[in-house]
Amino acid sequence: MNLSDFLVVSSLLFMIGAYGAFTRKNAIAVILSIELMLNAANLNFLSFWRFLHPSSMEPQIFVLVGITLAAAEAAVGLAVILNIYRDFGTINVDEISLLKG
Amino acid sequence: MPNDYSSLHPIILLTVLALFIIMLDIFLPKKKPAFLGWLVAIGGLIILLIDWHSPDAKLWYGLVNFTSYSRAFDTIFLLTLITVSIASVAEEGAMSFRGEYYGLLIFSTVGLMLIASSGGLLMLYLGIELTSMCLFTLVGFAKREKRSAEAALKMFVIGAIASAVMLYGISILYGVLGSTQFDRMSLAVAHLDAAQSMALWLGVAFTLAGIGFKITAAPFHMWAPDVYEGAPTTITAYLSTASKTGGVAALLQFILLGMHSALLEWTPIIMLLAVLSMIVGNLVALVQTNLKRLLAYSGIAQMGYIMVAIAGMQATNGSMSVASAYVYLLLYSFTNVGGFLIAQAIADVTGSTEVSALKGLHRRSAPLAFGMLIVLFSLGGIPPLAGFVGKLYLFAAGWSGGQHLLVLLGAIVSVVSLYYYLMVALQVYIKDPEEESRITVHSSLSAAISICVVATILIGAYPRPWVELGQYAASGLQRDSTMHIARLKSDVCVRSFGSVPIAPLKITEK
Amino acid sequence: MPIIWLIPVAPLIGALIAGALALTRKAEKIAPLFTIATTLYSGYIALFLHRGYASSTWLTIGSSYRIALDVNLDALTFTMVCVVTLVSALVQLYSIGYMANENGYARYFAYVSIFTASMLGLVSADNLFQLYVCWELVGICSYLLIGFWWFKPSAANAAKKAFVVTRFGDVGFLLGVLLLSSAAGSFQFTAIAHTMHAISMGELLTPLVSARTFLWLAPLLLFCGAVGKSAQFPLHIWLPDAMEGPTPVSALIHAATMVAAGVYMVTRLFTLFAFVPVVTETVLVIGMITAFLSASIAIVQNDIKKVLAYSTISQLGYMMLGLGAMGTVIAPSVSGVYTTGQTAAMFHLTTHAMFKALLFLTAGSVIHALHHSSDPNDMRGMGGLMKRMPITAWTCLAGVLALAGLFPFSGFWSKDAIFGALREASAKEPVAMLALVVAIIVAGMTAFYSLRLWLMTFWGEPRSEHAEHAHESPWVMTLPLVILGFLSVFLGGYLYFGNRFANSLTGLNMPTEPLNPALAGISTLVALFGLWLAWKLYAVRNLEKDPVTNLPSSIYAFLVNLWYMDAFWNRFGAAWVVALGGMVAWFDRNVVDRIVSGLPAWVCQQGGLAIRKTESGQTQTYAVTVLAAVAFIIVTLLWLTRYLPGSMHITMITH
Amino acid sequence: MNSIDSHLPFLIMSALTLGSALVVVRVRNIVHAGFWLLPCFLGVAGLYALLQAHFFVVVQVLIYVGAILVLMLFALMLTQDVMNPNKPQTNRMSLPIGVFCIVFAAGVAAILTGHQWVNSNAVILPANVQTRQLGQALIGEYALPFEIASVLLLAALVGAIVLAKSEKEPAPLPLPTLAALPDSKPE
Repeated sequence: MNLSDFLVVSSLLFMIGAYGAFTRKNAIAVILSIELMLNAANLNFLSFWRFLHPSSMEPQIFVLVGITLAAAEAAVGLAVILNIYRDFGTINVDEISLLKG
Repeated sequence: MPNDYSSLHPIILLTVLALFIIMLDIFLPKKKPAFLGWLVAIGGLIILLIDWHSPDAKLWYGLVNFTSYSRAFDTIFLLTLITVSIASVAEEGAMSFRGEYYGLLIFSTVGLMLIASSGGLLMLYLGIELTSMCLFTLVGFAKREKRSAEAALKMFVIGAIASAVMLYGISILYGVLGSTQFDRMSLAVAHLDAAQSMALWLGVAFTLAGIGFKITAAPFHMWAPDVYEGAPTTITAYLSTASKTGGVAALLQFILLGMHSALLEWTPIIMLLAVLSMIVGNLVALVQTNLKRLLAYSGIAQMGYIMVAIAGMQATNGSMSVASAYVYLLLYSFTNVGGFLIAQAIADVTGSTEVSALKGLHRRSAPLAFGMLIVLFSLGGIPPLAGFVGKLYLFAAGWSGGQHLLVLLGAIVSVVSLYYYLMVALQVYIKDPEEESRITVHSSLSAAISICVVATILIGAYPRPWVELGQYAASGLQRDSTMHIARLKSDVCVRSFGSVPIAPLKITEK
Repeated sequence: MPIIWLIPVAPLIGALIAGALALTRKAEKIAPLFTIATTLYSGYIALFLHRGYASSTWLTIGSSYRIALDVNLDALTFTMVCVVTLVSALVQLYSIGYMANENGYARYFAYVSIFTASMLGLVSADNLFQLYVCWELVGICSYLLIGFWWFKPSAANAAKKAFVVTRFGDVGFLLGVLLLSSAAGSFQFTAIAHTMHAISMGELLTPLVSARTFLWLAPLLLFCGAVGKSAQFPLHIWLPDAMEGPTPVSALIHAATMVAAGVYMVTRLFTLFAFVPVVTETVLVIGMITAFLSASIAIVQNDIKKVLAYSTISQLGYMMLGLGAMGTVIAPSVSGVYTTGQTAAMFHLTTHAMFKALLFLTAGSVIHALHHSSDPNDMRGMGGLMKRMPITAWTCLAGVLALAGLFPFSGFWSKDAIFGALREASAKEPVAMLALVVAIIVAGMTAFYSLRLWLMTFWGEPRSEHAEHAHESPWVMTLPLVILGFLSVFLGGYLYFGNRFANSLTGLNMPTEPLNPALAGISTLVALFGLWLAWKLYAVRNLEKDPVTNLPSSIYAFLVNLWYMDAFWNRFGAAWVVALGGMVAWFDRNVVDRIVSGLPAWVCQQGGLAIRKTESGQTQTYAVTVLAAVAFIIVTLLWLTRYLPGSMHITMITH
Repeated sequence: MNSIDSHLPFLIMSALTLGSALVVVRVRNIVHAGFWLLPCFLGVAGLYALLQAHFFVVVQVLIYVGAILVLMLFALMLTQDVMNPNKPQTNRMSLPIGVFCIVFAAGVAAILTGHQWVNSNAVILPANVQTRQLGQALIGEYALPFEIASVLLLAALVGAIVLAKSEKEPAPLPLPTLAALPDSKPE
């Protein structure tokens, strides 16, 4: 198993996540899908680290940043959705479109 | 450059200011005007002065670089923070989390300052995310308003996806180039057949999504009009100026520092953004009836004009593009913040941000009407206002960069844009008001509007110092890239970390 | 720095004072004192102080583009400064009376004074940049002043129309400015003239287009600006609508000064136009079409200001004819050469400024007297004002005869100069011969409609109650009329004899060119014929209402015969003229108007609506766009690198 | 390029990751989707283990599985009755977007596998050294990103509290801005 295989897995994971983020109606499911995308990026970083530059610090720091970001986004995202729920009575992203044009 | 950590002081002090404001608010009586915004403004001003007195520095092997470039951009961020904070004082009474409001606003400014001083994609990404994270909340700050909540959701979803896409792109760039530090990236790109390396451009395109989200250049612009309309107007003002400026700062650094040796291949990408932004922004603004949406689309178009200048970077080696983009962003910050704040002042009384709410404004408040006129004329690029100087400089940079057709297109769509700016001016001066009652503006809000309008006139009337500031900003970026490449080429980048030796980056020619 | 830099700055100071007075809404009445004084001061500097050059750098772009505020007071600028300050001061004096009871009194004077400052900045520019900025500024002032009575929808629309239509020309102008300055690497006139010369010699590469294209494209782009600003076919449509503004404004901006800016600009940059014959021929043809078309429309108008507006367009067409006529080169100038045609055009510009400002001000005086009427501009509701407003009537007659080009009024000398230039040019340009014939026909039409205007307004019996109770205007309004009337009668002859105008412009000392007897004779005859026809048709027709039996029978019979002629003209001639005029007007309104301002607007509107649909409000659609954009960029780059390997350097950068 | 010889664990882990990810984005019941995230994250952790990034295996399990996922599940359970599970859980565009994502993924994978990656030829360090290095980096060379990440978290938490906190006092009279907005109800 070499780098390419891991990259293929990560690109598939990324696109699965993107697919979910683009199509799921439930706002929380959208956040779940975005987490998948972030995981794909992290997987990329660690694959490059392992196969290309195992002595480099940067990808590891990036993975930490990515995980931090995932946590922060989950927190803010859920709060945003809670707020939406209070105002709209739904968390269906499709139905939340007062603003357009 | 000296390894002087005192250059970090502005960022540290700003963070401390945010924490201080949040804590101070706990002890202040609620539902009474607290003038926290003025405190932020004073703090921001002091930090701006400190920033201008801190030395150039390159810290942690270039993780962050404090140069004339970062200093110049910090100036825009802090000035916007100051004007927006002053204007927000008017809304303090209606806010339930005013300490947090200012705290998040300041945190987002910290993020922007990090972008401008980043020496690599790591800090750039962190800066972008910090800014976005604060703005998600700020956009949804009017919690009981459906539109605000919706705007927050939209910005959050698009922003989170854009940030994930960008992180993925950075990971590919890291794989291809072996580093995310701009100087080493540039070196690696120079040793790559840049045009033929699709993986590199895959990474670039993904990374661009995150930056494109920030600068709201078409086709990454879709979220902006909705979010601008729904967000509290002071936040819209901030979002449309400082946040965008941060995006452009990031883009310029990414291109000119990180991929300096592949400027040519960048040109078609930037041209695409320029053409789409100018056309989409101007045409859709033509059919808008909401002032905030209109300004949002107009802002997309303005980003297109900036892209025209950036597209000419290959020929001018970036300096003129950076200088003109900087000047434009500076004046655009004042003009656009002014525009949104006037919309805010009107909405405070009429409860509407529709263009029709401006009917007969000059009879209800002559100063507001005059300010609106200045803002509109400046955005329309009518001499001798700031917008004219800026647009001229941008197009001059694009022209000398060989982008004649883009400049042509820019000139044509500028004519189109005049139509909708004048349409608004028509409402202000020609139409009869629906109500005759006079509009009174909160003193803080009117102070902020005055700052913006006076600055718009001043920059237009006497542009030389501001243009020089732009050249100063450009010099920071320029010197950095050339010097680092030269240095890195001479002694291969061996650096030691702690006791563990790190192998030198090996560059293999293909 | 020489004091001449105050020429454009002094009225600006006046405008600021008036603006401050307008904002305070106190002591509004003293605003004109400042604006008139500063305007006169500018004129005083130009007249009595040294000619010279003053410059201050405002901004430097890149390494070579210097944007400067220059005041270059040479002979051409001097002429224009005199015209602008004189007309502006008189118009402002007149406005004291005309605008006395209007809201926004001080604001009005502030606008007029800004206009004066911008116009002076325009004519004293020594670089394209300043020219362009002031060009736009006068446009804005025009916009503000046309829409001065903003509460009238027609005024608001006219202001917008004027602004947008002239912008169409200005786009071309801006492109021309950019093209020329990027070739020259400078905005200075002299540098650009040298560059143009070098390009024609093949010594210099041009940006964007080939040298051959450049030589005709760049001047024609500049000419686009002149077409817009000077209301030439097909962009003339804004000027008649611009009459919605206060009448003194029409006199100052839309008759005497701003609309002449296009003519001035072409004169100033004439060197650039002289390289390729097709350029001057274009100018000639445009001028010819404009002159004829608008004169024919003027014949059928009933609105007194509309007649004058079409007349102005027609006279501007005359000036373009002069510019297009590549006559004899009589003297080298700072930025090139002066030809007889150019001198004639500038001469006509000067005399026209006087008599057309006069005509507008007299029209304003009449309108002022009738301002309680429902439509004070309609000549059908006038008549018989001669006795009630004698000063206005007599000065108007002076203006009418000057416009008609009757010997020895001002218009005669300058019109004859243009005819002379056209005749000279016909040796080199065949189209000039045609232009000469058309110009002579137009002269007849001009005489006809100008006298018709006067007769309908002042002659005969009042045709409405308001006309019956009209009174002469106060002295602040009649004094400018008398001054301008005096100039309309004598200025042309004064400048002609001793070759004063040409010598002053070229700095030479040449004897007076004798009149060409045939040409002068023909033009006088044609003008007389026009006047005679107008007299017969209008003065007599009014009498027809009264019984004319007390006339001697022989004259009566003669009149009957003429009536027969009149009926003939009415049935066949006039009907044709009216139908033709109507058709031209219809074509103008429905075709030219639509194509110029309608189609692009429609396209933009529909495009905007279509793109707007993509903004569906669906968050996830937006999100998909982000990734789709990324995919699109990748595919584009893939395509560029796959199919254009190694050639990106050539294809992407177009120098 | 030093390859990893263990084929089977890689196949299992990637199948686990991708398979459960697909379930997450397609399954109707939203709570099930949340639970299916668990094997997905664990699969990623397994891949990290194969990459010898031991520290990140732990981090992945602790933070993703232990914190983020639990947060999500709470939210899902609180709001599960909001969405009717009998209605389609994906929007109208799911088919074209699916095709787009497959094509795009194939393109990205093709470009990435086709690239000639440049190897720095360094050796991978044992786990304890790795972790020590990372720790030192976080207080040394990368102290700033570390601090900024904490500011980011702080800002996120402040923001989350601001947005999520329900306002205790009864709603005051609507602001003029509120009153002016059309109060349209979601269909």
